[in-house]
Amino acid sequence: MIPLSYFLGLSVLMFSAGLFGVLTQRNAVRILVSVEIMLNAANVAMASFNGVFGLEHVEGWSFVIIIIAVAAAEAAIGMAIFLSVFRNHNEIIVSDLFSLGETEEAY
Amino acid sequence: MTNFDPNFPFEFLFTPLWPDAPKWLLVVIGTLLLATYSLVNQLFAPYIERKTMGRQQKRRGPSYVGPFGILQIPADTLKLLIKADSRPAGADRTGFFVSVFGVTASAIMAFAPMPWGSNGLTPGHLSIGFLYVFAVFSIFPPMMLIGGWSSNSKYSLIGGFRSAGQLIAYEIPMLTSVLGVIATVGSFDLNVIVIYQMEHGWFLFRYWGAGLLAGLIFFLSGIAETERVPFDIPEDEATLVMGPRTEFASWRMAALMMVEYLHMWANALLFLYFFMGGYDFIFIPQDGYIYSTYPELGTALTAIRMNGWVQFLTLSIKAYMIVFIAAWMRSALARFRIDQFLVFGWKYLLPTSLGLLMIFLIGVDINIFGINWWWS
Amino acid sequence: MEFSLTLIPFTLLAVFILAAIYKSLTAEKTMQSVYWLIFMLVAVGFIFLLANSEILFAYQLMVYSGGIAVLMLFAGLLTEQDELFIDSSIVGFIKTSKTQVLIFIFFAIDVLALLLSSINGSAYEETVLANSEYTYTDSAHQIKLFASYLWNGFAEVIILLGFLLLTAILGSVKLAIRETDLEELSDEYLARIATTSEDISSLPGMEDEVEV
Amino acid sequence: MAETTEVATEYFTTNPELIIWAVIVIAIPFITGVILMAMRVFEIKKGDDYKISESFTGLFGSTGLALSWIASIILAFKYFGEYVSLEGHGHIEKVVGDTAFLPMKSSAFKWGLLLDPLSMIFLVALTTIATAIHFYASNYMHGDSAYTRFFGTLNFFTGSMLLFVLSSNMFTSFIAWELLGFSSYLLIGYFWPKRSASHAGRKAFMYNKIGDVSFIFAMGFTYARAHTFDYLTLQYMLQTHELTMADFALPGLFLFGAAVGKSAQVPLLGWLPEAMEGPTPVSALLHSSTMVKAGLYLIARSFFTFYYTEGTHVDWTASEISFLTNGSETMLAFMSTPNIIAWFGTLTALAGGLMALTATDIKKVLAFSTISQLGYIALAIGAGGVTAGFYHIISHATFKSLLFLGAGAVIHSVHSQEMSDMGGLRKQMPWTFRMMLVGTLGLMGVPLMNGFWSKDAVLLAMKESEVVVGNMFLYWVAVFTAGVTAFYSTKMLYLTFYGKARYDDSHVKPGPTSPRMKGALIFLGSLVIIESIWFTIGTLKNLFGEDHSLLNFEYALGTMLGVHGGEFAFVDALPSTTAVLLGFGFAYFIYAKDNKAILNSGFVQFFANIFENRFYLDKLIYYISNGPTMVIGSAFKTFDKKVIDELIIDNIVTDKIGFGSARTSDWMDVNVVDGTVKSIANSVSTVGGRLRLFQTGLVSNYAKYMMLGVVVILSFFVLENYNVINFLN
Repeated sequence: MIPLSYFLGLSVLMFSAGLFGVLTQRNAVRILVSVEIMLNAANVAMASFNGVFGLEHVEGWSFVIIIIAVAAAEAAIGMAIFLSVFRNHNEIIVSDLFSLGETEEAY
Repeated sequence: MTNFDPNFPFEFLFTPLWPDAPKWLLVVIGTLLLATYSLVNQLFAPYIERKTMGRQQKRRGPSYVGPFGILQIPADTLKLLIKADSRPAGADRTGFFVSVFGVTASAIMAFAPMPWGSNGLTPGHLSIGFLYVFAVFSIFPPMMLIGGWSSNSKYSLIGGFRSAGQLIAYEIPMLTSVLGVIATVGSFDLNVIVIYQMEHGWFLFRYWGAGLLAGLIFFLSGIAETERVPFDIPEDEATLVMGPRTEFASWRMAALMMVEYLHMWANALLFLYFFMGGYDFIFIPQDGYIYSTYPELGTALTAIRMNGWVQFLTLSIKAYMIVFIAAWMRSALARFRIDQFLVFGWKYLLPTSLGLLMIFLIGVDINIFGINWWWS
Repeated sequence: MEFSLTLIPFTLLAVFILAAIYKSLTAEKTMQSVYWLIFMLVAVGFIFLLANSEILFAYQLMVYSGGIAVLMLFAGLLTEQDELFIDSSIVGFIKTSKTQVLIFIFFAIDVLALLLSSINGSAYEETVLANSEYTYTDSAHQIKLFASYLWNGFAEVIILLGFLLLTAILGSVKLAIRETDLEELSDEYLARIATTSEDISSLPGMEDEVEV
Repeated sequence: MAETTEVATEYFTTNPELIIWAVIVIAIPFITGVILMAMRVFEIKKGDDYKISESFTGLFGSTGLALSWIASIILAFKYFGEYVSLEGHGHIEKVVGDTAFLPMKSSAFKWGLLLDPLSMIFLVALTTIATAIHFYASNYMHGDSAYTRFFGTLNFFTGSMLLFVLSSNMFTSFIAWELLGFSSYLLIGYFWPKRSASHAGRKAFMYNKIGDVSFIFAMGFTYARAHTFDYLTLQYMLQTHELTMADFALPGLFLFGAAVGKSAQVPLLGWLPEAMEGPTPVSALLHSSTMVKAGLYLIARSFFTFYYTEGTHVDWTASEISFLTNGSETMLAFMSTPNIIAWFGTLTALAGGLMALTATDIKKVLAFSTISQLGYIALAIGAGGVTAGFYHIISHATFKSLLFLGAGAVIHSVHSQEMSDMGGLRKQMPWTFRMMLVGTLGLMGVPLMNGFWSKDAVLLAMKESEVVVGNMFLYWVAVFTAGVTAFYSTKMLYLTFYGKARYDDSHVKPGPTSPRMKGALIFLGSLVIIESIWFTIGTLKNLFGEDHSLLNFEYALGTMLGVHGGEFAFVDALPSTTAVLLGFGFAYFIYAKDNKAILNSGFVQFFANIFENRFYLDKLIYYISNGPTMVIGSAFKTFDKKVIDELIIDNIVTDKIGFGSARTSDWMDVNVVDGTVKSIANSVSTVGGRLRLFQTGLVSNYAKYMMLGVVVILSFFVLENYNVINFLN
């Protein structure tokens, strides 16, 4: 019997790590990877809650299913966008894509 | 439906021999035995294949080593194992190791929920058995891609791409073609599916040929999943040498070869479970004409059918028959082109399987006066 | 808290997950990052098994490691740049600012504290005690409940998700097959900019513009 | 005077058949007019090759009017036969048909037609004269380039007048009034390439506009008091004492103001001589029965508003004008509406007559004569003799149209309007001469002619009036005017038809008029003669015994209008007859006996100069309108220049306030405004410089700031959970 707090602790660590990755990574694909890590952290928390709160509860599973589906869509679109960006800019490092800001003030 | 204890799968096997044995020990022993059996079967599968091809293509090699050439496969295995291991320069270490490991592990893991008999002869019973098998199989494409990429070879990389694309393309018709069966039975549990077919007849012969067509799609998809001829595009030896497996040598190669046959074996078993009654030795349904007309005959038949050993042997023989058909196809058919292959998968198999799913869901069956007249 | 055998695989998986995340975030190449992510995903699937949710395990492996992972591998492979052009300074933890680290630490502490303080109630203890007898063998009942729950309570969400996925597939296919000739485009663009600037400078009154 | 008839208990009735006939009468000229104008547009677009033949156009226009005439006669017979009974005190019923003008909330605005003896008699006279003039014009305008336009406009004009005559409420009247003004503008400025013609058109239009504004004021006051425009309803409200006469003091005055504009009463008479620029048939129509009579017809129509027949004396003390009089009874009587009308009318009559003395243009003479006669009519109405006024309207319409048509025939053959270019035309144009003679006799008021009888009734009404202050003085002025009338009439006739021929023989060949014009002349001349016989017989019969038939025209008119004039006596006719004889004698003495030297004396020349310049009324109006404006304007200019510019702006504003405030504002500008702006700008720049660091364009940086916020929010929850802070409770 694993206590719920163990799952939650794991989830928090995963989430924080994913967050850290989102904040620090420069490559778009790696940012997507970090986002997936965060989503999985949420999934772990959901699934553990669902397992703890009894046989008659499946709400956690529902959320996990929805998250997985959305993540699939997100990954598909993300891949298409990355390919498009890569073809147009020959670049996938987001810190070198300055369409949103001032070029010389990057760092 | 027979009752069995899911926490003690091998009751019928060990209880007569060792009544006082601790359960956990018996579970471990039984699981090991079944795993060994599955793995040993992989030695026979290539033997059958090579003998078949040797006959058809007039090859002589497999007949010389040992009686009936039976030692050819162990010799090959031994040769592979004692060969020098090598890793290409610039290869990604982790990927190069983990891809082989992951592929092998997933292939062996797929056998966990497969029942060998109704009396609890299941290594790890799971209510989502089929989904589990499928999930474990889906680790395969990324692993092949990682393996191809980490080999630092263009052949491997292209092979990996093809493998991933092919596996994803044929996973979907495969799943869709059995969804009708699952919806009819109402469970993912392979054991439940087989027992349902015992009672109501094989799905291969039901729904006015729709079952036959669904079985064909499943079988073809299985062949494609195992990347065998005529669907062996990823390891197109004329252009890609060996596909994603090009740079693997020695024990890695042996493991990959074994994974291939394991995969084929698992697909054959799944086909049997879904469409050909699994471990059932005869296709007479229990709610059919014969059972209602000759109850004594029915009782005798049931006694034979429910015997664990009969079931075990039936399943093995049936599986070898499927393997034989696959080998036959490999020697008889030519390879597809990649575009033809993908078009075939996405444009024909998937819509057809969706239509078959509709027919299954409507449930058109020959069931006049409450009796299933098909085959009985 | 009693010691349980299941803690051993859990601990192993947790360690493996965290290690995989670490490797994923610090890998030198994008592909490595992605395959460590895949290992992590598989491990999370086994965590689901331990959390008594084998159906999630199946979905995790089928969709995540079978679908999403392949997509991301493709993305990584197709967008991988020549190593000559990769600025080595932007790999890994280099350029990580103190703010980011501080945020990370504060966030982890915050969430952990919040969670622990939230579940430190009697409800949690009761639930844990009520479910402590449960063994991980079968959840067929729960799966049936799940199916009916999804189709009765979440039907709109499921249909919406279906449309979302369909749109995503179509959109990504459309995006992916679009060809762009970069050089031609940029040449044309530069030529247009050049002519425009010439036109502006040749307009009357533009030469003798006085700086105020 | 002032016998009263019973007030009709039912104040109006309805009869759709008659109303349809009335609509037909009005619609035919309108429709033919619009069709003819459309033809003219077609002609202009297609060019001269597609010009419609004159015979067709003239016939079309004239036939339209003739049909309308026939319809009006049928209508009049039907009406008089059914609703008018002259037996005893007489019994009159009035027929009204109206419909909403637009689907709007107020029911006051509606199209309405009213059939009563007043409108019926005027209608018949109008259509008769107009038809004659149309036939005359179809020949007179021969060869004109815009023949079609002329007839279209003329028909439209006649239709407008018909609508005005038959309208049952002030709103419909106003629409017709405006249509009249518009179409008269078109007709007076018919020869628009001629500068004077277009100027005359504009002048007429502008003078009329003053009357229009007055009409609008009258309507507004009426609506404010009664919430209706119906003449009959207003009358009924007066009878039932819902309203009092005092309520109508201002509306009555403004109505008379409207009539002043339209009928060329004293201050605003300048436009009428100018209107002679139009073609002669237009002048004939304009001066006899349509345009200028419209104002007086309006007065007659709304007579009840200022002169109710219940009593001779109306208490005006409760009215708005009472504050002007400062409580004086005499002043109040003097300021009363009838009195004002009477005085203005007398002045107009005198001024018109005097101005006619010096006119050399034959049409101008007739125009001034018209003004004079209009003054007579206004005088009569103001004195309370609406019967006499209407009597004179009818007779004047007949002989004045005859005179104009005759003058037109003369002009047509002589090709000049100056009397100095005529003379001796009696031989060449015998029929014209005869008809002109008949008309002139009527105008002069020679005994037994129609003008004599009607003018006598007018003078009698003034003599017997009890509301007019100084009525005897006005009476003698009017008598004097009769003499003046005789003088200029004789002069005109003599200068035109007698004496030596002064026209240029070389290219002017005066000859008999064409049959169609002659026919019209004879028709109108015989009308004058018939009227004269009719009036003579009627009045004489009235002397010797009551006769309530229509043959006794004046009495019948009094019965129908509800106001009876005084009894005719030969004694009353003596002064006017003497004045006429004197005027004729003077004229004969001067022109026939060739004593023109008298006219060259300084005394005569002094007055002649005044008359010739129309009493300087135009200049007066010019100075009244322009002068004060200019004076006030220059005063403002001076004020602006001296006081505002120099004193206030230069001295006070610029020096004291300007420079002082400039210095202050300079200091404020530099230190406060600029300082504030600069400090804001600097702070914005500083903050922006800091914030710019956040705006890196890096997605991860944005995510970082977002997460910073999440961390802060989460920290609040955590601290709250550990009871470190307590912000949720």
